[in-house]
Amino acid sequence: MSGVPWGETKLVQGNEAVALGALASGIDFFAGYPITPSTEVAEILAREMPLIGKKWIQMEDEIASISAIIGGSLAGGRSMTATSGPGFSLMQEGLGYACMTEVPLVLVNVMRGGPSTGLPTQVAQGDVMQARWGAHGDHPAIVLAPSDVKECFNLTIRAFNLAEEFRTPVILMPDEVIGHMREKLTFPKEEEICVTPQSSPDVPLEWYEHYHTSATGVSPMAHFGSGYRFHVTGLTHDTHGFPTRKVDEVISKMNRLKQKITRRLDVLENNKLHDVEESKVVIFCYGSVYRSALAAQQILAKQRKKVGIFRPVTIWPFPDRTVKELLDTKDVIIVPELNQGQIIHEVERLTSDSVRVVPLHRYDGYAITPEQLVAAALEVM
Amino acid sequence: MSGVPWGETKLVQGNEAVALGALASGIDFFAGYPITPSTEVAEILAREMPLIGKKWIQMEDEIASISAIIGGSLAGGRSMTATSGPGFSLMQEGLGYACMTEVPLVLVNVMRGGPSTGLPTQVAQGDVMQARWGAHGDHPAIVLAPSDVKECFNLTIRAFNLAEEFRTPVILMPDEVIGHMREKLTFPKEEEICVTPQSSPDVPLEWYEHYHTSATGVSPMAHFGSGYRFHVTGLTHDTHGFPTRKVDEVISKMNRLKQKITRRLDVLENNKLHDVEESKVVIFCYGSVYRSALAAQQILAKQRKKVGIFRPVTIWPFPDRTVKELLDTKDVIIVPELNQGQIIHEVERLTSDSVRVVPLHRYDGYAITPEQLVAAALEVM
Amino acid sequence: MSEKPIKGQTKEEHCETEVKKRPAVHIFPEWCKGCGICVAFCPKQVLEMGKDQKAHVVYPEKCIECALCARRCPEFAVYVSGDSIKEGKKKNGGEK
Amino acid sequence: MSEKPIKGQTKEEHCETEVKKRPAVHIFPEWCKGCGICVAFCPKQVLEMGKDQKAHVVYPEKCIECALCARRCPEFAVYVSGDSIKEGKKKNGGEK
Amino acid sequence: MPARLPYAYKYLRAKKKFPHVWCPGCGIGIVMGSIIRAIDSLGWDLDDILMVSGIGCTSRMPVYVDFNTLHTTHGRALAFGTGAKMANPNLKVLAVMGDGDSMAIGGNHIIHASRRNMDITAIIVNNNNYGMTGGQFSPTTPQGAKTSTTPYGMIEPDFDICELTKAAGANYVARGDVYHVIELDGIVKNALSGSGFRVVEALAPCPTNFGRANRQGDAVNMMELLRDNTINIAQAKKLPEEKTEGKIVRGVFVDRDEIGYIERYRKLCDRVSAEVKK
Amino acid sequence: MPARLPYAYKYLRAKKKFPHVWCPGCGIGIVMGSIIRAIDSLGWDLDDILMVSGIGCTSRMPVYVDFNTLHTTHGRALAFGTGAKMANPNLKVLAVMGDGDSMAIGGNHIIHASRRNMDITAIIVNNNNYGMTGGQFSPTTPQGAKTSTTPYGMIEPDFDICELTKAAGANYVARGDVYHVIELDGIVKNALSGSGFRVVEALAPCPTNFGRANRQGDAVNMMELLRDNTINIAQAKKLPEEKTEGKIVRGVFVDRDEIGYIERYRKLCDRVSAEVKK
Amino acid sequence: MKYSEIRLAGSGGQGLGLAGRILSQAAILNGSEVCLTQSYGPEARGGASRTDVIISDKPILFPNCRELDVLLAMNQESADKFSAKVKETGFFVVDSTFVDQLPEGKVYEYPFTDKSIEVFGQKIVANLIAMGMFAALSKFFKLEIWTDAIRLAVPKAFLDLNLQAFEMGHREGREILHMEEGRIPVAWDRKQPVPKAIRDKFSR
Amino acid sequence: MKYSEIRLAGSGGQGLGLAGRILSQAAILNGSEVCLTQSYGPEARGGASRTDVIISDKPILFPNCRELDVLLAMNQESADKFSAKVKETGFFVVDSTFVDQLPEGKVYEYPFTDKSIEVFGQKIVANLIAMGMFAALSKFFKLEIWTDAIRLAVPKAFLDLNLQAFEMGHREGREILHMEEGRIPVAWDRKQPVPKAIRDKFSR
Ligand SMILES: Cc1ncc(C[n+]2csc(CCOP(=O)(O)OP(=O)(O)O)c2C)c(N)n1
Ligand SMILES: Cc1ncc(C[n+]2csc(CCOP(=O)(O)OP(=O)(O)O)c2C)c(N)n1
Ligand code: SF4
Ligand code: SF4
Ligand code: SF4
Ligand code: SF4
Ligand code: SF4
Ligand code: SF4
Ligand SMILES: [Mg+2]
Ligand SMILES: [Mg+2]
Repeated sequence: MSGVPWGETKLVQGNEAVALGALASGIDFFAGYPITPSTEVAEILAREMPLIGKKWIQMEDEIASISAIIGGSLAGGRSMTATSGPGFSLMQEGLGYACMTEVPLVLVNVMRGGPSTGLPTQVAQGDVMQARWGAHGDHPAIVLAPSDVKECFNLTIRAFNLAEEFRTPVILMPDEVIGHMREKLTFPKEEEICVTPQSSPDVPLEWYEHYHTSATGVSPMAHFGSGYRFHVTGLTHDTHGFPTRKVDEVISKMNRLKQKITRRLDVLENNKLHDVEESKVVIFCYGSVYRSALAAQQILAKQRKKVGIFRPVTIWPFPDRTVKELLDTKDVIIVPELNQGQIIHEVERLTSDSVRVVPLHRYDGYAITPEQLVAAALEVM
Repeated sequence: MSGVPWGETKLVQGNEAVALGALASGIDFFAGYPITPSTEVAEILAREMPLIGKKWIQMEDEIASISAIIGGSLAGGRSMTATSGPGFSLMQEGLGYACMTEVPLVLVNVMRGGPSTGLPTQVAQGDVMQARWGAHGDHPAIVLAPSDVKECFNLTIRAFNLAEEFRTPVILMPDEVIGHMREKLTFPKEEEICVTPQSSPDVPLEWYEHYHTSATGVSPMAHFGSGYRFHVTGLTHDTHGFPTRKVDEVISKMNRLKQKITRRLDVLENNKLHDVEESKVVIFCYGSVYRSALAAQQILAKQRKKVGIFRPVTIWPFPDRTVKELLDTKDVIIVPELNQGQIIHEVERLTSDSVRVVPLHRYDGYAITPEQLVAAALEVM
Repeated sequence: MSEKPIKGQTKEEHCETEVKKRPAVHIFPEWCKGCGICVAFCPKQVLEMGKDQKAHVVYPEKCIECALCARRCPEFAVYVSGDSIKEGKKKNGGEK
Repeated sequence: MSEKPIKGQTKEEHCETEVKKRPAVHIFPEWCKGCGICVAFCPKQVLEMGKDQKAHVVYPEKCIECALCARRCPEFAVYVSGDSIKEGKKKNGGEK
Repeated sequence: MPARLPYAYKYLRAKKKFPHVWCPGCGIGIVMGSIIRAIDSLGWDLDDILMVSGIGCTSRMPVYVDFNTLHTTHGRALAFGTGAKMANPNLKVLAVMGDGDSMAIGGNHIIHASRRNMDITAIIVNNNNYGMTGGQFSPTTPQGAKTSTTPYGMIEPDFDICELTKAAGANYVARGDVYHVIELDGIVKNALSGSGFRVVEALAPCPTNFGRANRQGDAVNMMELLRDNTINIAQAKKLPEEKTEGKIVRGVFVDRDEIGYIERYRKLCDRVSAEVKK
Repeated sequence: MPARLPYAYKYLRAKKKFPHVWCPGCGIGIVMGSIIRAIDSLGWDLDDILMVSGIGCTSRMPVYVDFNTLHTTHGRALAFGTGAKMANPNLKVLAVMGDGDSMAIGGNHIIHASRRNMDITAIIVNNNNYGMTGGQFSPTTPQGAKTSTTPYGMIEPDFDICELTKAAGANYVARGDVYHVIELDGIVKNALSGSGFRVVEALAPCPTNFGRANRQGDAVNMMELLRDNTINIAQAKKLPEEKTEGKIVRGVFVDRDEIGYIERYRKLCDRVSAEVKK
Repeated sequence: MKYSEIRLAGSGGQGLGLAGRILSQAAILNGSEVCLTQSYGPEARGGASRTDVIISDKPILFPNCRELDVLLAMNQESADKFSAKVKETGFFVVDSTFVDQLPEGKVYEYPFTDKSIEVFGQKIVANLIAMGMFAALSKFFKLEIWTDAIRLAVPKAFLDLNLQAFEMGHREGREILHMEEGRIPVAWDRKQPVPKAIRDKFSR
Repeated sequence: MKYSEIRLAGSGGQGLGLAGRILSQAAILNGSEVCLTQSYGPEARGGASRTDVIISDKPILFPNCRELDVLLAMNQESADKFSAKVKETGFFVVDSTFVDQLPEGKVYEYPFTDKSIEVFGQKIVANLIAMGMFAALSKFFKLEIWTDAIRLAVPKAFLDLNLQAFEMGHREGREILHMEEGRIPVAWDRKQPVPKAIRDKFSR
């Protein structure tokens, strides 16, 4: 019924896995605008969603797309959009609005070569800092970067769950290699999947505060049409959602917006570590580069050389404390990225001068090869 | 003739000084869309430009505005737009295009309270990281932050000059306090102003390469209609401007884009330092906060306490080397910002663990007062 | 002022006015911003601007309950009793 | 093939064809992508698709230089000598 | 103060949010009244109504009405509304926008909502300028008019909102004004009770900016201008041309009964899911 | 190979950029031919022409023509073109866009360029889908048509590009197609030689995506469809309705002579600078 | 000139922006530094209006007012809202047309708006009458500086009217000063009730 | 199954995407890991088409092909462009309908397209004929796995046709193998010219 081939083993494309992950999460509403290399996400959902009565629409542009899914989410639909570079730039205002108004949604940005139109069909990881800082003003960011097709499926589900749990947009950022590749994927059984249900308040109608201050910073959210009538605005607002300029209310809103993320890093953090403790040289990487790092590790192991791998799955919020704890004692950290240097700034920020942080940047539209990483590692060993 | 009251002393608003600075720079074309708190820039130019036959237009939105000035610049007009938060977000795709295609232009973003619609009439410095990373893909950024009305005038001229010299967009970012305040301003005499002329190639028509590789990374640029016919695209391109996916051409383009900035930091860097060398505690600040820091320094001096002030005028590219050289030996660096912590990440990145980097964030729509800074300084002394 | 049927008013309407003595139109001063619209366009000159920059009901007896004042008040500061406003009935002196 | 004036052709046009022996229409094979448009819509069946998936001039003598083939070729791979194409003259067999 | 508050207060967030933010004599409040009255006479349940807006003076309206209310980004009300309507088709979606909001930055969304015939009622308060940002010109500012960005008079031709949305495919298109408020009440009610995309252009004074810049006097004077310079379409047809020249025509310009997007989409789902079951 | 290359090659970046990127039988190349011929017959200097485009298959055109050429972001060709035209009014600005480019993401810019009557010729290659991204539906995809995002047939009504730009205020609006190429040549030439905002909608096949998805056969079959399913406006007027029903009408729909924006702006400058001098 | 903070507050349309610009212009003509800030935001929409001017001989660093030397309150709301911000040594000038509840402290009251209507037939120059009185009371600058500033800040068409209004205000201000310096202590202490006699005098 | 890289290259419309999916599906049925990547980009616009499949028993890390074990070249361009990428131990399968200049190395050639037209009256199943031959030559999987894979990957309406084409290719492939194993060394060394006899055999 859901369009997901539960329990089956199939050849699945990364983008397809994202679409199926969305279906597995019970997506109710998709709005998007085609753009390479994310298009398949929309196309597959266009085929599947009407079959099960779910809502799918192609909007007139990306701004309309993100606007529509915010509206859809507020009206009670689990909502998603998918785009790439230029579309992601266009969505920044809407994304910031969703952060500010605390609307759960999933935004998929399949990263292609930039800047600008760049290399539309080739790979890059050039939008990593944009995903954190692309909208004006301080705003929270949760960003996940899958490294294989299975993760495309699983992390899409996780993205929906986190969006719900944190009442905020979650950005899923496969790079083009991951979005376009096809791999064998054994789908879980339906009952193995854990989907966070949409929250809904149980207080009496008059008591409801759309931005109630709770311990976690997040409170159950009502939807339009549920009988809880509330106001939503991108203006700085009070706990009821009405515009305010009162200093204490403004500060309280802004603190909560930040702290609902920073206070629950434990939930959000998700790193894959390989031999980090026992290595003096560690490769810090994410997305498709992680695959090359694993391959390089194997090649080096054959030469009896040891490197560790630190891979954040959740790239934002950045795993500050773990990086500091685990990596500040290393000799060398190699940071390979498919860009001119983005996440490396965070690694530099968190490590002392005693740690050598070595960049390996590739930005010609092609993947970093295991051989490149081996060479880089051998050079610093 | 130019609308600039050369040599006169007047009460001038920050935004007005920006508009007059643009006129002083010989602005040919302005396209914009009204938004608080930047509107006066457009309004004043709407009044002045037709008087001297210069082109002014209000476009249908911010996307159209930045698009128009890119077109205008390529067609030979010195071009500018002005906006604030939400509009700045909408301009990111166009801004990235201008970076990629190396089009000189000036973008004024008068910063207001964010995120989203936020506090439209109040002050913030929340778009500082966005100015660096807001568009998808790696792209260069030159960003100047004035601290008074005079600087609004002078830095606008500098922005036009740098745009020309580096063939790239330059972003001028007064915060709302600076944009809206009025001060006494004595305008220079016309002959005192130094305006970088628009470049134009002198090679034979057939030799012209729109992206000729020169020592500085920047070469004279022809304009549409000049007889040099060339192609411009946001796709990754070769030295003639035609799309390419050849690895060496892609790398050469991307390197040049980055290095034309990083190799000439000497030209771009511009810091105001006060007692930095002799102080163990330094306030690192920019924009309107600099004024409060100066006031705080005076108050502390009366109490025989010494603090230094490090203020970057050019905030991007960040003055990495100078910060490392001058500040890595300090006890404490206080980083007051009208946001939840943005530039502070750079300071942290460049300083060792031995330096205490203390944030002071205010994000309720009001300025940081000298008293707040005094208190912060006393606490760490 | 004259208690006779006002010119153009039907008999019933006049009677209505006769019967209920309480004024049919009320101004809520806390919300009135003194724009003067209700005063200017009341077909019966029932209202006047006060020195306090608020509208006042001066000749309640002339009121025909057309509710145009209430409809045109941008501030929701005018209330005309009865249901006329709800039903959109145009009693008299309506719009030009 | 017949050298007589083709039906519907004017006398002059026939004469023109008579006079110059060189074929008036040329296909540039490096650019031809074999879409078949020129072949399908040539009013005089001058052209044919080759085994090489390119258009070929097979009956140049039938050509009336209407230049429709050149106009409709998406690849700029057809050239009809003379100025007819430039002037937009429609000689014969034009569009339906 | 009357003992019993007017019925309209049922629909307003009267206790906390009034008096509202608009300037004295601003026409937006009058349009809000029309909306309230139309909804009251339709007997709609407040819980079922979503009022969505963009940014601008007009777009502040959702604060004041006690429905589900959504104040979005500048120009995007219809896109947000489209999403909400699709996700929950039970919602009666009402988009309230300014002329700048809907026709400048939001121009693309309104033509596409018209084309799709998306089941939303768009109410555009046309005050001929950007009120909120201090009176810059908008795409509906008449030629020659002065605004803060046309100090020498507007040189661009203006949009006819009704013509454009009609050409784009809207189901219902009408124009009213706040002087002729009973007519406006009726137009709004008609629009709300239909399906597909419905557009109401409501002319309204902005005395603070447009009025002042064009020396049109105070709110009362501007209401008089609406009274004298507009004409109902039925009347206009009867009069000779010279009498109607230069007057803005009010009335209903389109009243189609095309099937709306939501219904089309429902039918699509029904059809394809039936096919799959077979 | 002929000794003498066709005159048209003068206008092409023939040596380096050909054969071009478009699929075999794609109609975009034919439209490019019409443009080249029109410009040739107008005798324009290549240096004076700016061809600006957005993103899409159509928007790749600027690579191939030897003018000043500007390939911008998706949907924004007219905004870039507006800026270029204002900064250098001597440029003859020609915007070449796809149906998605101009009517989906770029819809707002085209209605505003129409309203302003900005002195640009917009040439829209309407192939009824997003060719470049693999054949998704566009705002001009006919109802019922299959595309990669309407696997069960398009349910949204489509735009009539000509109706919309007419309502928005364009000076010249016409529709042609690549089968009726002589007519198209004429339309393009007319459009280029005018002032103000001019729109040419050129119907063209996308055999790779739209054709394949809708089983319309190859390029030749699609050309036949254009031949059989379109009708010239003059002919249409002569025929009884049943003969024209369902056919797309070609021809010139608007040919106004309103003063364009650039001229208006120049007059404004003259007026105000004269006033100041006084 | 010593560092001084002046706030001009009232409602939109009372011309306090112009008043602030005149004051700032005067400061410039006096050779002082000056910094003017204004209220923006929703309250500025036909509602409240606030113009702050800081004048000093040294460069002005922090641009916002914190302790007012003078508050000109043109309506009750501003008088109420900002009175706590006025320094012990500061003073108030209030438009008694609209202000009934006088703030505590050294208050000069005068029915600027009523007088504007009475003398000039329109309320539009209440601001200039107020500035005239402010000029006299504050003793910041010489009279010519003020009139020169007005000449620079006001459009020609309205110059005469504005100058007359200013002069009237200035005259009244000087009279008050005479009184203060002479018989009656006009500079009331905070907390002390306002002497009825003086009130009458001003509102004549 | 040992780690193998296979590239299927030709022009758009030759059905190499489907061929790649069949190959991958077969690998899955075989219990192997598989990773498929495709060419995108402007060259994919009606022009070149490339599908890469990596098959291995261990998880596949780096997803791109670097040293090909097999190159199926369905046109001259792909044969030329990618031949250098084929390992010393690898082999080529080429469609001699379009490929005249054979690459150097171990090459199996067969006129897939011509045969498709000849036998099935349409060129559309050249890909399946090629996959059949590939299946036989590569010995990657058992025949049933291949046919099951086709059943899973091909829409029902076209299944029979595709199976027939596949079987034909497989038959031809087996025949070649017999020849190789028997009399004539079909696995030519790189650099050595292609024996005419074999070419003829294949193109009968
Ligand atoms: C993206 C963006 N651009 C610009 C603005 C600034 N802005 C706010 S309201 C407005 C125009 C309001 O005009 P209109 O829509 O006519 O509404 P009105 O205030 O006249 O009711 C503008 C330009 C904004 N908030 N966001
Ligand atoms: C902002 C943005 N969104 C989406 C895309 C992806 N994209 C490229 S071309 C295109 C549509 C092309 O369709 P059309 O304009 O009709 O041109 P055609 O290819 O059919 O000629 C899209 C959606 C993009 N490049 N940029
Ligand atoms: S109800 Fe009608 S008559 Fe009565 S006060 Fe109001 S407008 Fe006047
Ligand atoms: S219309 Fe309303 S706000 Fe205006 S004067 Fe009358 S009651 Fe007051
Ligand atoms: S129309 Fe052009 S591309 Fe097509 S077959 Fe003829 S010559 Fe070749
Ligand atoms: S010029 Fe006309 S007749 Fe000659 S080949 Fe071309 S289409 Fe045929
Ligand atoms: S500025 Fe204009 S539109 Fe806005 S509230 Fe005031 S009068 Fe109304
Ligand atoms: S995809 Fe369609 S529009 Fe694009 S080049 Fe191919 S045929 Fe032309
Ligand atoms: Mg408006
Ligand atoms: Mg298209």
